[in-house]
Amino acid sequence: MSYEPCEKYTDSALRFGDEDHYPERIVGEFLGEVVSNDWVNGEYKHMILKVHARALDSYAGQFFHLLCPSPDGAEVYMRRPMSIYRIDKAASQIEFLYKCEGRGTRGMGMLKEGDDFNLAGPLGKGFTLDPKWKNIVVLGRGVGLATLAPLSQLAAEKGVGITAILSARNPGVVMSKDLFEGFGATTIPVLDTDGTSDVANVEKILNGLIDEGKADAFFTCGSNRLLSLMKKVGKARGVPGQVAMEQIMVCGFGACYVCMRTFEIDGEKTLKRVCRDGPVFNMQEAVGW
Amino acid sequence: MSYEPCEKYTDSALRFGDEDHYPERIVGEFLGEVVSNDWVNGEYKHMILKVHARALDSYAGQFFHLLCPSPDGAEVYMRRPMSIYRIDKAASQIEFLYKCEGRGTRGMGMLKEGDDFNLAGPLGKGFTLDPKWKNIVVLGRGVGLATLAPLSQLAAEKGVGITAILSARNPGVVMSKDLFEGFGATTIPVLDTDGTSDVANVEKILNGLIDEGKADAFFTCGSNRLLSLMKKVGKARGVPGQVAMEQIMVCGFGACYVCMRTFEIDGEKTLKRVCRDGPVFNMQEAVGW
Amino acid sequence: MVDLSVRIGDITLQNPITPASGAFSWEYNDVIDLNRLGGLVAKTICREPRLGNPTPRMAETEAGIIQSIGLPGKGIEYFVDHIVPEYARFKPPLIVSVSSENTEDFAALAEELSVPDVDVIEANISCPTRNATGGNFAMHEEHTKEVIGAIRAKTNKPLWVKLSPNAGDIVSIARAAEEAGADALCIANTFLSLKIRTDNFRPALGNKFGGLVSPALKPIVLRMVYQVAKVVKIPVIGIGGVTKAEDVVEYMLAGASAVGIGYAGFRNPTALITIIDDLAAWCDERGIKKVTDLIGAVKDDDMEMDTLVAASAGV
Amino acid sequence: MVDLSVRIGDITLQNPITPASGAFSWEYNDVIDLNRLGGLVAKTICREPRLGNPTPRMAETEAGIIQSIGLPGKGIEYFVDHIVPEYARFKPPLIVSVSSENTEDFAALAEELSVPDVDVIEANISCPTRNATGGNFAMHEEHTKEVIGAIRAKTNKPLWVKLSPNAGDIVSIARAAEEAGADALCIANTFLSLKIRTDNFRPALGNKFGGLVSPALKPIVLRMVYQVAKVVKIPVIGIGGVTKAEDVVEYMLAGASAVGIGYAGFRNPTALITIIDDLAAWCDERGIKKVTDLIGAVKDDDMEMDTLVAASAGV
Ligand SMILES: Cc1cc2nc3c(=O)[nH]c(=O)nc-3n(C[C@H](O)[C@H](O)[C@H](O)COP(=O)(O)OP(=O)(O)OC[C@H]3O[C@@H](n4cnc5c(N)ncnc54)[C@H](O)[C@@H]3O)c2cc1C
Ligand SMILES: Cc1cc2nc3c(=O)[nH]c(=O)nc-3n(C[C@H](O)[C@H](O)[C@H](O)COP(=O)(O)OP(=O)(O)OC[C@H]3O[C@@H](n4cnc5c(N)ncnc54)[C@H](O)[C@@H]3O)c2cc1C
Ligand SMILES: Cc1cc2nc3c(=O)[nH]c(=O)nc-3n(C[C@H](O)[C@H](O)[C@H](O)COP(=O)(O)O)c2cc1C
Ligand SMILES: Cc1cc2nc3c(=O)[nH]c(=O)nc-3n(C[C@H](O)[C@H](O)[C@H](O)COP(=O)(O)O)c2cc1C
Ligand code: FES
Ligand code: FES
Repeated sequence: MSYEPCEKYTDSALRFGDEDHYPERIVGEFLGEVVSNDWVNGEYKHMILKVHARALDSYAGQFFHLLCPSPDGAEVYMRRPMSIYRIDKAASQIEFLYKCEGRGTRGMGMLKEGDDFNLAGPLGKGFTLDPKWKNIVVLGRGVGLATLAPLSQLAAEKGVGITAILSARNPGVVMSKDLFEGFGATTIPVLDTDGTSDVANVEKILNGLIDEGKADAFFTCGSNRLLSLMKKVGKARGVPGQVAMEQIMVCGFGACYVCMRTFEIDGEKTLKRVCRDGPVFNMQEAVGW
Repeated sequence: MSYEPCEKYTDSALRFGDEDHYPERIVGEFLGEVVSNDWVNGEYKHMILKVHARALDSYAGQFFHLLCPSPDGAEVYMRRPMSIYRIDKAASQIEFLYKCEGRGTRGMGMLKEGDDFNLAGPLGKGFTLDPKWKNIVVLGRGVGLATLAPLSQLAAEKGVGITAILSARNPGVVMSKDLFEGFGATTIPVLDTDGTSDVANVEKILNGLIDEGKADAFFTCGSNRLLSLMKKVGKARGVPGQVAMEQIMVCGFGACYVCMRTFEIDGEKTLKRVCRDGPVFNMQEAVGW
Repeated sequence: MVDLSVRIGDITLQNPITPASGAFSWEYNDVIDLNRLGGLVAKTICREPRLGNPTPRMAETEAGIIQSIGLPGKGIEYFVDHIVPEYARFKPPLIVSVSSENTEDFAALAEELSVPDVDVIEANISCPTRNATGGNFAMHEEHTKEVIGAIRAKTNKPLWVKLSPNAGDIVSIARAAEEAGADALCIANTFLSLKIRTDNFRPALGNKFGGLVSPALKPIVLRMVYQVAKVVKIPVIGIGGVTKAEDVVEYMLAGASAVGIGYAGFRNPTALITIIDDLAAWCDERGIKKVTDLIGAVKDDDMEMDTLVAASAGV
Repeated sequence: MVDLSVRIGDITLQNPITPASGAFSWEYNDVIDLNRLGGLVAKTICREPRLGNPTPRMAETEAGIIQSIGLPGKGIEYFVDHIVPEYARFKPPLIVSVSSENTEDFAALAEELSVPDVDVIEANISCPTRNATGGNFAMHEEHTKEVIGAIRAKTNKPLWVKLSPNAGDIVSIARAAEEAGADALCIANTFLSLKIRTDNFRPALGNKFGGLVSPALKPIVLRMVYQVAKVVKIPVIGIGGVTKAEDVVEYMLAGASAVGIGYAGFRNPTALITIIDDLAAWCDERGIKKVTDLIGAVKDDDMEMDTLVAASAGV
């Protein structure tokens, strides 16, 4: 009685080592092989994937769109956007740091070494570093740090000094401290538990860094509260800034207009696509969410 | 942004050892634990499940309705009916022999030791053994043998002699020979490769068994051709018979009227539900498919 | 403990969970305690004995099934004499679904079914797989009004009407049924569909067309329930893709007073009981004292009522 | 090698695979070679610049998504000056989807879009998420006839018309579009739907209602394509739930001359190219020399034409 091909979807994604018939395309659909997928703490996991060479051609602030397996037997229909956490060209590896919470990320969390994982990308416009900038400040919270990590890698490669203010609920979840320090960053953990993550305290730190000449540019991701703060300080003190935004996505290519956020440019409000016009935007134009 | 419980379906199936809040129900929904799931040959697999005590209360010819996992990431929506191949009450185990072909059975084939597998049952009316019968003949082909195996177990327990004619394409796929012989059955393999599975030859064998007094009743499953033959011989020689039928199912409980087959009773054609009026039927009434 | 009972007109259901017609029979008592259900819903019955459609009657699709059963049954006499008593052994009210090809017969059937053990008549005017001489009243306002009016004239039993999702303007048809005397509306039946096999180029079902059943369809039916509940005064029963307690909540928020469940019971034969238990737990966790508080409780006051409703009705 | 080319009126597509409007843009050239597609279909354009609907514009459902974008865009002038040239760099014909709230403006827009680089005008008369002052022509025969007639009078470009699956009687609406001068019919747009969040009792989309997109819906749309293709003479383009080459075959067997693909391209950005390759391989394996041999090749002659078609149209 069996009479039909059972594959519900077509899939011709590229694996590590596959011949690339469309090398001129800047975005690809890839089958990464899971190298490891471990818990970083009770909420976050860290995935390392071995990928096709074309997928390595990506940079800080860009993202991949991930086709997550099902955590419960029923299909997960939409891809999930995820920032590049680290690129290791020598090992042909790409890494993600993610919070395991909804259906997609929980399905992702179930992947084991050797499993395939379909990812599309790299997508979007990432961070840009003005050659004039000698020292930058990154301020992140939660998974926002995942997005800022490769920026630090980039800055480090270009010899730019980094101060990373890492905000978290408690010391147990201060992630990426080692990673940031590995890039030569000075890290300043601020915590909810001891009140150091308060807006007032972080504002003081930011102003202090500007005073010390350590803040040629601001970068943030992951918290609306921190965005507002950095925007305010940046505006007051004339420090340019960039912010990585998030929004629910469908296509990831700029076609569907699902991933809109509001921006204010020269006093006029407008909508931009997070997936293509961003996800990294001029901090002073971002209205937040 | 995660805001909803993610479980798409409710599930309160009973595991081995679970307390049973509805012990008076004759059918249950169970979570069996896969003990093993191995290839028998290139096409068939044999699954052993550890199940809740209530699931063991089943007999030859009945079936379970299996909720197969996905072989390809997309959900398998309908359950698959599968005959009980063997019941091992001492070990709390139930076994299936199945052909791995479509989406459901391929998904089932991917299950590994320790995995959960949801099964509903036991369902349907199985084989009946008239206390007058001293010797029976079972004739099966392919997975039909899976359905006949527990009948032989039952017959053996009641001291009824069994001759099992096992039809197959080639010697490599003569399955269950050991199992049938383990129940004390005399087995007669008939093959396509050497022509012994021809209708003419099988007819000769059947008539011979009747002549020898070894055929108080006929049982068959798995081949329309063999059903017609046994029906003809049974009718001519006055041997009663039972046949286990198959049909696409939805509910398995007799409610939906999806699983109909045609029967001819006293010259009148009618439809019966394979899941509830069968799957085992009076051979002389079955019209085949 | 939350009070799960709901009222559908003069009938009280101990909870809002009922099986859907055609996806249930008393034989499910083998696996669940039928006395726990909100109601018992029998398979649609017709006057004459019918064999139903040619097999195969079901085919799997991308995300669900299409089915075309063809309303088989042993006819009304057998039904009243033998099947009604099977259900009468259980406590929940018995809802009897009935169908016919013409108005007079439909009304006469409803009258004949108005026996003491039957609590509700459900007029299935929407079955998308009626036979070669049949029609589908629920596609048209006037036909709906006519047939429901005729039935209403012949029975004093509570009269529920099962509508079709294939209708373009479900709101007008719901209004027509209400005006003609319906006591409640069941929304909805299955979606008329087709599958063609690519191996032999033939339709996959013996009857060619079939009704699509899939959890995927819930958002469409929910929209219909929402639109209808906003304009009618009689209770609405949401039917389509309920697979968990949250789906019941969602239907009730949209305005439904109860739900009907088919597919979920095929997938998990114990599902209806689990959903009842989960619904009670869901309410208890949130301090909801009466499940009826959920009915129509969607928070949409601050959303402009754009013209989509109108648009779907044809503006 | 099979000949995959199909003709839609005067236009030849090198293969029957086109993207669906709103699910595609020239920006997909980043990931696939647009020159391999059967056609290029631009997102529906309106006269004035529009921001579109409030976010969130998409929510996941049981088996798919609902979306309500609201036809954002920079208006017709920007479109003709800046977006048409983006598409003109590629070889396949450019199909431009257009929408308006009133007949005169719709016709005027079609005229303004009739520039050399535009090959086909696709009249989107069915978008279920039009704004507060908008309507939905495709729910009604007369509205369809009127608007398509008006557009036809203003342009000589091939005119495709996108119908709505929310209409109850798609066959009559298809006939109306054909009579009014449509050169092809695109069946269908998305299904009007609703999702309510059970945590905060609010609709999940900023615009409340949205269009359901899901592979699960293919059997419904396929049924519509089959019904329409049996009665119209102009080509039909099947849109809904195509995710693999066999789905293209199924739509063609039902009578479609080509397909439009949205969802599958979201899931697998390379899907359209894979489907083209798989379709060619599928035909080659079976010795099918021309893909057009599949159009309407369903084997249903021996099946009684029961009244389901009539039933769905309301008998
Ligand atoms: C450019 C970009 C980069 C991101 N990088 C990271 C990262 O490095 N690490 C990380 O943990 N998370 C990151 N996120 C957020 C991540 O996409 C969401 O956590 C994830 O989609 C949630 O999926 P879920 O199935 O677990 O949750 P669910 O709540 O089940 O998802 C339901 C729907 O909402 C969407 N959604 C939910 N939360 C978000 C969100 N914050 N942003 C966008 N869509 C969302 C999902 O994609 C899905 O469509 C990023 C988001 C964007 C837009
Ligand atoms: C009472 C009964 C007992 C059975 N016992 C066994 C057994 O012990 N071992 C075994 O290998 N097979 C048995 N079968 C057949 C088994 O149910 C099918 O092989 C199985 O459903 C095929 O599913 P699939 O997903 O692999 O195939 P697919 O072709 O993908 O299935 C598509 C649909 O067709 C149905 N279907 C396909 N073949 C059959 C069939 N032969 N009978 C009923 N429905 C079918 C499926 O259930 C499904 O709904 C039995 C069938 C019945 C009715
Ligand atoms: C196999 C089957 C048979 C059905 N028979 C009937 C019927 O006889 N009368 C009726 O009104 N609806 C019938 N239906 C429709 C269901 O009552 C219900 O409306 C539909 O399945 C949607 O609910 P669900 O998504 O919970 O399954 C049938 C559905 C199925 C799957
Ligand atoms: C995000 C999104 C935006 C859409 N926008 C439009 C549009 O602007 N115009 C239109 O005619 N259809 C639009 N559609 C509908 C699609 O063109 C198509 O009809 C629908 O998605 C069904 O096809 P699919 O199942 O292949 O996705 C849109 C669909 C989606 C998912
Ligand atoms: S996700 Fe489609 S435009 Fe951004
Ligand atoms: S499968 Fe439902 S009646 Fe047999």
